Amino acid sequence: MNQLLSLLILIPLVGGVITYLVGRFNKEATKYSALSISIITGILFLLTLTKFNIKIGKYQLVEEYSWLNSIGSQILLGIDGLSATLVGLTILLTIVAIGMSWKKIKKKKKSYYPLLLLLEAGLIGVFLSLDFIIFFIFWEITLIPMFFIIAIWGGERRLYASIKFFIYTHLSSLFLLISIIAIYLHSPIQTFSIPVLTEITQTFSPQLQLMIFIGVFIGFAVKMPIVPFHTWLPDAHVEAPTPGSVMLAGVLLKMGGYVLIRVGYMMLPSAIDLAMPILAIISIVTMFYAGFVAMGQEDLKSLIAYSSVGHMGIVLFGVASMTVYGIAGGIYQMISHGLISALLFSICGMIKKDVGTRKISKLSGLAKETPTLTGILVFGSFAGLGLPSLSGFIAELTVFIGAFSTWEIYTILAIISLIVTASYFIWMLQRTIFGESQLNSKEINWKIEITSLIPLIILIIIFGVYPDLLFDYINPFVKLITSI
Amino acid sequence: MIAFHFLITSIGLVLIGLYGVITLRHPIKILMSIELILNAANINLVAFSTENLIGQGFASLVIAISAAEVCVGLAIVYNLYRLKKDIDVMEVNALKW
Amino acid sequence: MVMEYAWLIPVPLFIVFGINILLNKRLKNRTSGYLATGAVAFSFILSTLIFISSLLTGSKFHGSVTWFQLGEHVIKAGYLIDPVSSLMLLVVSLVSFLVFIYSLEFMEDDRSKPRFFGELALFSGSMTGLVLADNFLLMFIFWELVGLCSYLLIGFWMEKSEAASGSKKAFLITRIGDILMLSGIMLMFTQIGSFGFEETFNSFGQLSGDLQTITLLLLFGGAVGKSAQLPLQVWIPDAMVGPTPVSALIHAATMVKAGVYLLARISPLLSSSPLVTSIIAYFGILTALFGAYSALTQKDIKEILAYSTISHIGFMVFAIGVMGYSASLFHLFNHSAFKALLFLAAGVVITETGKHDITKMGNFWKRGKLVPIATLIGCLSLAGIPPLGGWFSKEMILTATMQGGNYILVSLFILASFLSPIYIFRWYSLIFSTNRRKKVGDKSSGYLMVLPIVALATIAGLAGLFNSSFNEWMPWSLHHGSHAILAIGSTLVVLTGFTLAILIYHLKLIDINRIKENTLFEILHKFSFNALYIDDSYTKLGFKAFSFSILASKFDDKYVDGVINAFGAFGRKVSSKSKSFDDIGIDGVVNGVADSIKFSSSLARKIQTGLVRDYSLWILIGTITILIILKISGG
Amino acid sequence: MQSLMLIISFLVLISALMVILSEDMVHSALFLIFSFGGVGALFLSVGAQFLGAIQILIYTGAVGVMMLLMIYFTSKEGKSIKREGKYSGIVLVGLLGFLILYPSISITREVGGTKGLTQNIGRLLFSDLLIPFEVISIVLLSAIIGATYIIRREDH
Repeated sequence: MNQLLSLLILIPLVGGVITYLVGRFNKEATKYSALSISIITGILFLLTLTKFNIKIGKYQLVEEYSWLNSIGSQILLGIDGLSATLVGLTILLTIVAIGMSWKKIKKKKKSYYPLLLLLEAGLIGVFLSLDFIIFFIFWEITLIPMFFIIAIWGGERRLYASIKFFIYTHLSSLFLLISIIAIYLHSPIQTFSIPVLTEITQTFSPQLQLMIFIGVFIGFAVKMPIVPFHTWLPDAHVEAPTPGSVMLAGVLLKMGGYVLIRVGYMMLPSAIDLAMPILAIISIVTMFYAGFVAMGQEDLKSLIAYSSVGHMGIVLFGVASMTVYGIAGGIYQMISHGLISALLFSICGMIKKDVGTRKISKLSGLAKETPTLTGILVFGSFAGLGLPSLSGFIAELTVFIGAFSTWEIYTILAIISLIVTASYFIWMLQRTIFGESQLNSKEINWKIEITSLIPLIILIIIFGVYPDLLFDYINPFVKLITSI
Repeated sequence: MIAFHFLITSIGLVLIGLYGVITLRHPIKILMSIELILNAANINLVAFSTENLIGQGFASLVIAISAAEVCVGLAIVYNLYRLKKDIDVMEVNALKW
Repeated sequence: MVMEYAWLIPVPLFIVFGINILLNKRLKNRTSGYLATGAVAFSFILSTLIFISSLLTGSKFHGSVTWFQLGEHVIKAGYLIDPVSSLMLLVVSLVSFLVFIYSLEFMEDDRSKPRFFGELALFSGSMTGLVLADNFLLMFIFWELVGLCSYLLIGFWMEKSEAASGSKKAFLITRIGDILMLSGIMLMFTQIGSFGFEETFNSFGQLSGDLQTITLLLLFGGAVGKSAQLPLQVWIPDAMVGPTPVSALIHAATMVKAGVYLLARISPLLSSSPLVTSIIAYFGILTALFGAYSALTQKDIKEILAYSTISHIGFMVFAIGVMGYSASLFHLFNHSAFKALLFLAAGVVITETGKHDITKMGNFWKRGKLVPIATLIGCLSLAGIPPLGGWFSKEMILTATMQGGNYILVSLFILASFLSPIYIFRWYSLIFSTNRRKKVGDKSSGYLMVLPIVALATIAGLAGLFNSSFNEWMPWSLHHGSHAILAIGSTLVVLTGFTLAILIYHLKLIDINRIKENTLFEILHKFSFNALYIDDSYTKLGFKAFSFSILASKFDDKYVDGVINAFGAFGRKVSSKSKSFDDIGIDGVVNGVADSIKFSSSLARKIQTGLVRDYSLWILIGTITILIILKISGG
Repeated sequence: MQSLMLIISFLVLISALMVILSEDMVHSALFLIFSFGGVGALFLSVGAQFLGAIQILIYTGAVGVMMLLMIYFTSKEGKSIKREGKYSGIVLVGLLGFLILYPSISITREVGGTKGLTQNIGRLLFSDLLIPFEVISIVLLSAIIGATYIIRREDH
């Protein structure tokens, strides 16, 4: 049983094909097929975790198959603390996304669910591959299903948004590719293996590392996204269907963070060392800017989208501090933000279906109309603004503690941005849930959707109260990479 | 005996046969033209088999072949007639791209 | 030992919160209330036992478990029982218990009763958790949860727009303080490597002086936010839109005390930094003056009490600042009793009259004597009239101030305590005194609402008896100095204020309207009524922030996105130019090849007639061609 | 003999031309038979007795009769359809004729010589040409079966 990792990628991939074939016979059956496949993947992931030794920070369960030997590339899969948490997040959010699509996605089901599974396979592939070539292939694969999900099942301006999303992220990944090639060309050994190259790039001169890092930076800055590369995100989110937003905010943004750590931090430490103050300033600007822009939003969904931008700024801030705490907190923040933004986007989609609008100014009196959804919205908002006892707080706390030992003034500025975060969430709540209602909501039965959100809520609370559950995976990894 | 008139005859038959094949539209007539061409070949085979009898033997085989060909060809023509009630080869262009 | 089970105190409350929120609609309205009251009764009994055992034995207890691991550091979570926390536990659970009983009747007709009691239970649980916590991080978590409950409960009546803005204001303003406090905690952690109180106290001295000052000021910032000190006091008056039991419990008796509790907790650190303590003292006394001054002219029955709360917490903070920790805590205890009492009484008045404006009230004395007499005890205690609890705690604070020897502070303190009786007896007289022109409401409140008031009045009345034993029990000793003259003087000042208030508002011997005609008094009145315009300027600032955010979002739309779109447009233009080049040039070549093939193939296609006859024709032509070529090349 | 053969050749060519040109199908079939007969005479003139015999037997007898039979089956009026591209055909064929005739006009070889008796040809067919002979027999067999298959009626 040492093919667990490749199975993790293959099951959704093959499952997508099976789902498509099932869809040719019975359209209704696709969602059951997709759900069962994603759950099987989840079970397999749990099995993988039992084999995973949390005390070791290194890659484990490594699989190696020969592939493009002529250029030194091979299929190399491995899992460590960082990828384990992100793969877990991917699998969970895929199940949630399927739950959120259960009733809402009505057209072209037989191609929708396979795309979702393809997305899952691509994302798992990105997080598990240890070879730059297959990493990059998976990286690009994820764009395709997302593009179609936005372009076919999206809102009114879906074409504009999907093309913007595609061009933006694709262009940025080209910069990443350039950097990868640069690393490859400068390495004395002809290989694309990430673990091998990680050791080689350490020896590069700081100038060279910085040059390479610029490409990597553009790659992850667009993906995460960092101001001023963020403008694709609100458009994509506003136009994407709810499950699309869940996957986009929940996992796709994490690819940026993943590259930041895996390539940026682990491979090019001297470059980050040089760029540290700039990165800190950029991330603080991101936090403040996203906060203020979010405050001015009229659309509930784009407000949440901007909050994502702000939250990912914290990840950059943490990693740029180059401390154990900062990086651990950054990873924690990625997971936490994945859960929270998925929750918020789901709720937002349900509210839109229920009352027919997402305009904040028209939503007043929501509490009277849909008490349950309002409850979850309030919960999500407080989780988003970093209420202690919820997961976001632990992440922010850890990041800021890490950053404090690197910079003091910057950190205090960053902490002040939490007030901005709090104010736009609270002000949004003031305008939505309070007041007399002028809405007429439809009676929609949300049982399945709310059931699929329950794991998110429980995890947000558990990760907020008992952080060791995640830190057990993150800590050894972070200790290993910071000790280099 | 000088070969001249054999040559003239065979060439003449080939040309006439070819002319028939490319201009006529009646399948039976085309078959007739083909028979003329085959005959022209036979004339040459027979006339020039001076050293041994191989040429003549070959010509006898050609005759057998042409008999078979006519047999099948006429069957096709008859079938064509039965299907289309019209035996213009211009109409039988199922081979067209 | 009962102290080991202290961690059980918040547990039933959290469970009740979970039940009430999850089973919201399936739960009967009454059941939810009884459940919550039962849970809080349990916490009350347990807290009382702990308090008694702490009072008798004076022992401490500290229990902890490993919580999580952060890098090198293991973070522990635990609970700490000492005199300070056991006193706070008692205060919190006692007031909670009484307020819960009161709410059973007060909220009887409300449809969202399960939500109300659930949130109230969460509040009590978090507050006890805050008190129990043995480290800064755990304390901060509960600290924020308390803020969340405050937010939810102020906004309980969701359809009111004031509720929305009031709750927002409360959360955001306290959030500012919380952020400061969080910064302080993190700063401390990065230096010391632990969140625990004991570890921090042990190694705090190793930090540099500046760092100590900054950390302590940041922590004090948290207290300023939560305890509504200047300049973050603006949220309390607005918080009064919440249901009255909430005001009594959260915004008078417990939550706002969290800041004082925090300061008392970090008192070992404070005593090493005279700069910080003097800053705290000035903040406290200025807040006390501000609150008392603003309370003088308000009209809303609850807002007067709100400003009074600000003022009295100012006293407590001031007491911390002059190192009178036990004085501060004793005042905290007294204030919890009488302020909860006054709020509950205000609740009775509001339910019975349906009004909030005290200038339109009166004649309340006539409706049964129990509530007015209990309220009178509360007012006397608040005013600092001997021999009630308020007088004792005030005297203790004064003693501590005198030990500091700063006479500016002393005179400010006396001035503030002069104002207390005036505003509170204005309040009392306007509501309760006989006045023929004014009507009394026709509703009457039941025993569930009256009983807690009487109980609180008893406590407020008897609290003074324990002042010396309290002083001994507390970890900090406060010597009663030889300031008897000053004590008598300050009491006289208070009594003067009391007499003045009686003369003006009750006996109406001095006409207040004539005083108002004086320009100076008019200006003073205006400033007092508008609370020095601090709130208004904040609102303006808030609007500025908002308009800035609108600007920012427009900027984002127009410029950031615009730059990208401009790039896009540029790209489109270039591409359209290059497209024409492409069409004619590069594509032209490709298309030319393709077209020529297409053309020739369209010619060739014509050959493919499907007629064998035609094919033979082509064979013929081909043969001819080959022969011609052979002819030519062969010569 | 030589001049007789020339005349026969001439008649063969004329009748072959008439096969192509005559409007009536029956006429052209008859001209075809005549042309076959002429070719048979040419065979005999070079001593190919066996071939001359089977030329007359198979072509004029079997093939010619079959053609006539088929003409009666198929065309009710017995008229052939018009030709196409008369003149361009003539040009092309004339070109080819010129190209072939031009080099072969100078050939002055003797023809004939060996006697094509039946027994000689038979011996040849069963020795040197045995395999082609057997293949031809199979081809004939399959042609017969094929032809029968092609013209069978579907409804039977």
